[in-house]
Amino acid sequence: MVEVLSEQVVRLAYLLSAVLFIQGLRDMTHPRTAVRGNLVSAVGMLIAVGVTVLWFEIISPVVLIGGLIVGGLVGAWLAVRVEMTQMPQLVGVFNGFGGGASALVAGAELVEFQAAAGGSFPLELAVAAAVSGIIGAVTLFGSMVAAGKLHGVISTGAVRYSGEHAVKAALLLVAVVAGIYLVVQPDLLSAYLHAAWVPPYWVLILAASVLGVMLVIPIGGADMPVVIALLNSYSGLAAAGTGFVLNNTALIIAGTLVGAAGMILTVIMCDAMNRSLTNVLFGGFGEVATPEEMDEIYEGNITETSPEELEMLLDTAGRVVIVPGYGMAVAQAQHAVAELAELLDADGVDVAFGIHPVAGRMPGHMNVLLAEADVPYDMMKELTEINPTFSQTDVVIVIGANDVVNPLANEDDSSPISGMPVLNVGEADTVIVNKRSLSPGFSGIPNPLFARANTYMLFGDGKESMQDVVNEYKDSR
Amino acid sequence: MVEVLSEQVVRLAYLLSAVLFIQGLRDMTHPRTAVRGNLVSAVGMLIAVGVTVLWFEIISPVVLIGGLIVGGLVGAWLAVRVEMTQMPQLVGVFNGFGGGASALVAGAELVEFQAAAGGSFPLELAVAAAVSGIIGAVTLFGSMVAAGKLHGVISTGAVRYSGEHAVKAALLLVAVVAGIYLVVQPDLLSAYLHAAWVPPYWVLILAASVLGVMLVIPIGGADMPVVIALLNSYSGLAAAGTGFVLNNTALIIAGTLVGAAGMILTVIMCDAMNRSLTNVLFGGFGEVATPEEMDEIYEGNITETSPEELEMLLDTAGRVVIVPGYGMAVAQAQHAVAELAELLDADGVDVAFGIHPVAGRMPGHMNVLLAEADVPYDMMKELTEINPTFSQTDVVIVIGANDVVNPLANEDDSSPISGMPVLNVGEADTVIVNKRSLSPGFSGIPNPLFARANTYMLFGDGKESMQDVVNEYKDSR
Amino acid sequence: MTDFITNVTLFVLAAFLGYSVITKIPATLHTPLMSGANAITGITLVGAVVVAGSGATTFATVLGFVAVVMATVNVVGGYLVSHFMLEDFHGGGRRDG
Amino acid sequence: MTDFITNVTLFVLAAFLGYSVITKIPATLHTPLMSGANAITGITLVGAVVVAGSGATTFATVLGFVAVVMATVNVVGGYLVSHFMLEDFHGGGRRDG
Ligand SMILES: NC(=O)c1ccc[n+]([C@@H]2O[C@H](COP(=O)([O-])OP(=O)(O)OC[C@H]3O[C@@H](n4cnc5c(N)ncnc54)[C@H](OP(=O)(O)O)[C@@H]3O)[C@@H](O)[C@H]2O)c1
Ligand SMILES: NC(=O)c1ccc[n+]([C@@H]2O[C@H](COP(=O)([O-])OP(=O)(O)OC[C@H]3O[C@@H](n4cnc5c(N)ncnc54)[C@H](OP(=O)(O)O)[C@@H]3O)[C@@H](O)[C@H]2O)c1
Repeated sequence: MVEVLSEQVVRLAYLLSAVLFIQGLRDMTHPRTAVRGNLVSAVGMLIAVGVTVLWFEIISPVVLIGGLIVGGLVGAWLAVRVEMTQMPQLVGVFNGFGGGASALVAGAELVEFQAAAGGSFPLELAVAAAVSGIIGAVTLFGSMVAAGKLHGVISTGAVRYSGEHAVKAALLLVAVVAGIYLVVQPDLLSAYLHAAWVPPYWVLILAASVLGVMLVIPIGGADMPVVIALLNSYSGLAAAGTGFVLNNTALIIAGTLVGAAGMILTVIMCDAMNRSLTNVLFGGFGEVATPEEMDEIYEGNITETSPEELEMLLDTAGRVVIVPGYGMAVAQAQHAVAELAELLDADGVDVAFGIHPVAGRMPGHMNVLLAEADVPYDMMKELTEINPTFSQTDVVIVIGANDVVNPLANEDDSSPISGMPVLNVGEADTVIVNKRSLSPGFSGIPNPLFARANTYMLFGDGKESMQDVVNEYKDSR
Repeated sequence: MVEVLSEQVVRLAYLLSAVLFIQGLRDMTHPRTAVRGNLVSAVGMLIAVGVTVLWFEIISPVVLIGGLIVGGLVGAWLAVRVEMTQMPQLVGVFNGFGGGASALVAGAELVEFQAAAGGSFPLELAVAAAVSGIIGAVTLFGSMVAAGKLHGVISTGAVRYSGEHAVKAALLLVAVVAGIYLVVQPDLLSAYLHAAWVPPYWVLILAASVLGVMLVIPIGGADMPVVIALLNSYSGLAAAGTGFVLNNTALIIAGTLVGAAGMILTVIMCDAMNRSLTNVLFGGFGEVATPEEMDEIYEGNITETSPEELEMLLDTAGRVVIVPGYGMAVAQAQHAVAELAELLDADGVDVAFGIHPVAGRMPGHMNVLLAEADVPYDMMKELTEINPTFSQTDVVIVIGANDVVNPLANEDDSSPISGMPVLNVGEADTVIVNKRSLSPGFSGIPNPLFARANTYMLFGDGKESMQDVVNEYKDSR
Repeated sequence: MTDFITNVTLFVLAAFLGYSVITKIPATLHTPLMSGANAITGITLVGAVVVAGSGATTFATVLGFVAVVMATVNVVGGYLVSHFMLEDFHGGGRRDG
Repeated sequence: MTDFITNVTLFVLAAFLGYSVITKIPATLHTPLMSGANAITGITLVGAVVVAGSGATTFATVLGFVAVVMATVNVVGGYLVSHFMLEDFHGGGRRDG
């Protein structure tokens, strides 16, 4: 009776934590409630873990508590130390750990099952463990490679080689065959192989781990955010799979929620870049424009400007739009930009930020950075909102953005970004573009915007340039 | 093994049908996919019922098939015969049947349990049956009264009497006590009362049935749509409760989905009327304005017009907005109105329909009627979309609408519709109001719009008046 | 087939899901939604079928029969009415043709 | 505790629910959403706790220990990172104060 009661309590607690996860995600629909949502979700996690620790028969508490402490310290240390610009890779690392843990738990459950019950695995257990193992291992190693690329410790280029797809297919085949072996448990060998039921699982894990590396290595560094979102989805699915292994509803519900979330983010990112997921994962993207092409467009058409001139323009401007891009993140220029916006706003200038959905390297990347620099939420305008206003804008300051303001997207059908909606900054009276050189952005193509008559280039590092402008502006007041 | 397999198949089929219900509801988000959504949902139902008939041990097939045929014929006959304007009451009747069926099934399950197993009911079975019985019976009788009021066979007034709330509370108490008796099954009497376990259930049903009548009788006829939406939610909950009784996931999921849907519709309707649900269910609404009040506002300020004059106005108009209301439904004037709009549109006039969320007597009532008359979907504009355009509109034709164009909602804090967003038709150059008299609408208050200088009254039945205008318009071409 | 807590879990998930899905449906479609949702309530027919068909006692069979009739009216009528209404909406686009 | 088909049912409902809820989240919040969702994946910690604590075999215990460490890093790190990011968003409104 006590036994049953305790199981009921645990399951109700799991239900409660599932509700808190759902509510937490629902609260993420608005910045005002998002902090609370994250806390709600964390409370859900605390309840699920706490109840598990309290109710299950814990034979080796030292191991458990040790693991929790070590993991908690490492996690907290990483979270506290990381810089905003390194966020993508950190999320990648965490995510990989989650996936890896799922694969290990599924494996440990197989080991335990064998030790306790012996005999062959029930069908559902074996299938779930195989699925969870493959997905989890791919997630762990794929995420590590992705994080390495984002952090610059692994070649960020698209590493392509002939026979690449054959290698990946072969690895997947090995993993799947090992999985089938685990599931089918060929009867003819059963007497001899019972003791060996587990090894197929580790063969599967090994193959899937190498597969994870091989899948991500060939993808260009700039596509890593998509890969990380996808792997996020995978780690959710791995957790759900482990939930099937353990018959645990909390894992199934929470894992599936995340699986769906990651999948949707992936699709949104691909859509915003106007590319298919297949193209991101397996396609060859990232050929660099030839210098001749660039010369042809830029030669003799580039007008340079200086912080002083920009400051003078701003003095008379009524409406200014700032368009940030990946370069702002690289230069860590968000504070200088925010200060400039605040100064202009204080002087009664109508200032807004025009934020493209895939500016930067993660969805919402620019918003996070600008929010960090205390830019008010309602100053950040989305593409559809800001685009109609460019024709009434005096000055547009493009800082470290390139592809997201490239008119070729609308004009040239053969360009790799063709069809991607872009910010039509060229419609403003004057466009100032701040970047370090004329080198292309992520997509590797030239940008005719730079050569337009009403565009002025402000060459230099984003942070320094913006700081110069701010100083000029302050001096002249 | 066969037994288990069949149960697995049934449960997978139930899952499939739950998915189809969900997908069906999701398809309802757009008129283009809504027809398909309804079919998808119907297929889900077919699968759930079909699989149940095929797999469960059917001892009395004649009873079953007879019931299906009788029910199917009656349902189809009612659906085919009903007029669009009688839709609200028909939905009410259907809904009541669903709730009643749930209550009966729960009762029958108790009877069966007793016949098969004897002894006392498991806790969950008894609780679920009690909940399902109370809600189901309230739904059945409440819906019948609501449908009767809408159809005019039961007094549509708000029938109030002293001690009304006490009567309702007493009935609820009886039902709940019977339910508790069913659940607790007092041990001291158990030997004697075992044979009598079922009677408490029927006491409960009886009390809840009378409660259903008593709850709805006092509510004014015009509030019936809210009542029906709420009862729709109840019948979903009753089905979910029966699902708990039978341990049937299809019933639980589908019933809960509908429970949520009905609840949301109820809240949306109340919000659009700016009233609380409590006020609708228990409050006194519907006092009619005194003739003196009306006289004061209308006396000497009413200008009449004729179909000929309206036609002349339309001849020179560049933009015309038609605002339909409950009177259009009563007069069945939608076809004439649609024809007028089509004629105007063909002559290059910019025509739109301004549709208030609670115009008519059901949410989306006007849209259904106009769609029936082939008005294109994109001509129907919602309140927030149409309101800013009235100032650029030459002629507004208000047909059978009253409360939804009453400026008192914005001006008079003490009015019963105060705070309800209304269509600001008065901003147009000329407003033509077509209704039969100066009598008030649903809320019973006078409408100062009628007395404004730019408002002209076109008295008469909606259908006839619109037909006259159409004829005039055709003649003059 | 399933136990109480599982049932509660399904109930909770379905409630959240119903809320998310329904709030996306535009006001225009609320009347057909109401009758469509109403048809879904007829799912109780599944329970009625089991009760009517198994015929453990005459009383239960009678109850089952009545329940089957009522639920079938709800299902068949509900879906047909929604279909007619929605067809009209569909027709609303006829004019372009 | 629950059986396979129940698990599949929960999976399906959660997938629909995840889809409905996530599509309502604005692009602005996608980065914190990603790290928040990522933290939720750490739910596998629940499984890791059971495995590590029950210590049926030394091998399983070792696996469990590693799994607990990894999952805890994911949970603690994930929630903290999301919190820091979202606090900034919150701070985005500071200016009015
Ligand atoms: N957001 C996402 O989720 C996501 C995901 C995957 C891919 N992407 C892709 O990423 C691209 C984003 O476009 P974007 O316009 O933001 O960036 P971008 O096209 O990659 O261009 C960034 C520009 O910033 C400049 N830059 C770099 N460091 C700088 C510094 N320190 N100071 C000033 N400028 C600096 C670079 O030019 P210099 O070297 O000359 O300075 C470069 O042209 C799109 O093509 C998108 O498809 C986005
Ligand atoms: N839509 C919903 O879901 C819902 C639900 C519950 C309550 N309500 C309430 O219902 C009201 C709806 O407002 P409404 O403006 O549509 O209607 P209304 O305020 O009820 O007014 C309808 C008008 O139509 C006129 N009328 C009746 N029969 C007519 C005919 N044959 N020809 C021409 N005119 C005729 C009536 O005036 P004469 O008698 O002078 O002709 C009456 O003033 C709101 O108060 C709302 O709160 C709506």
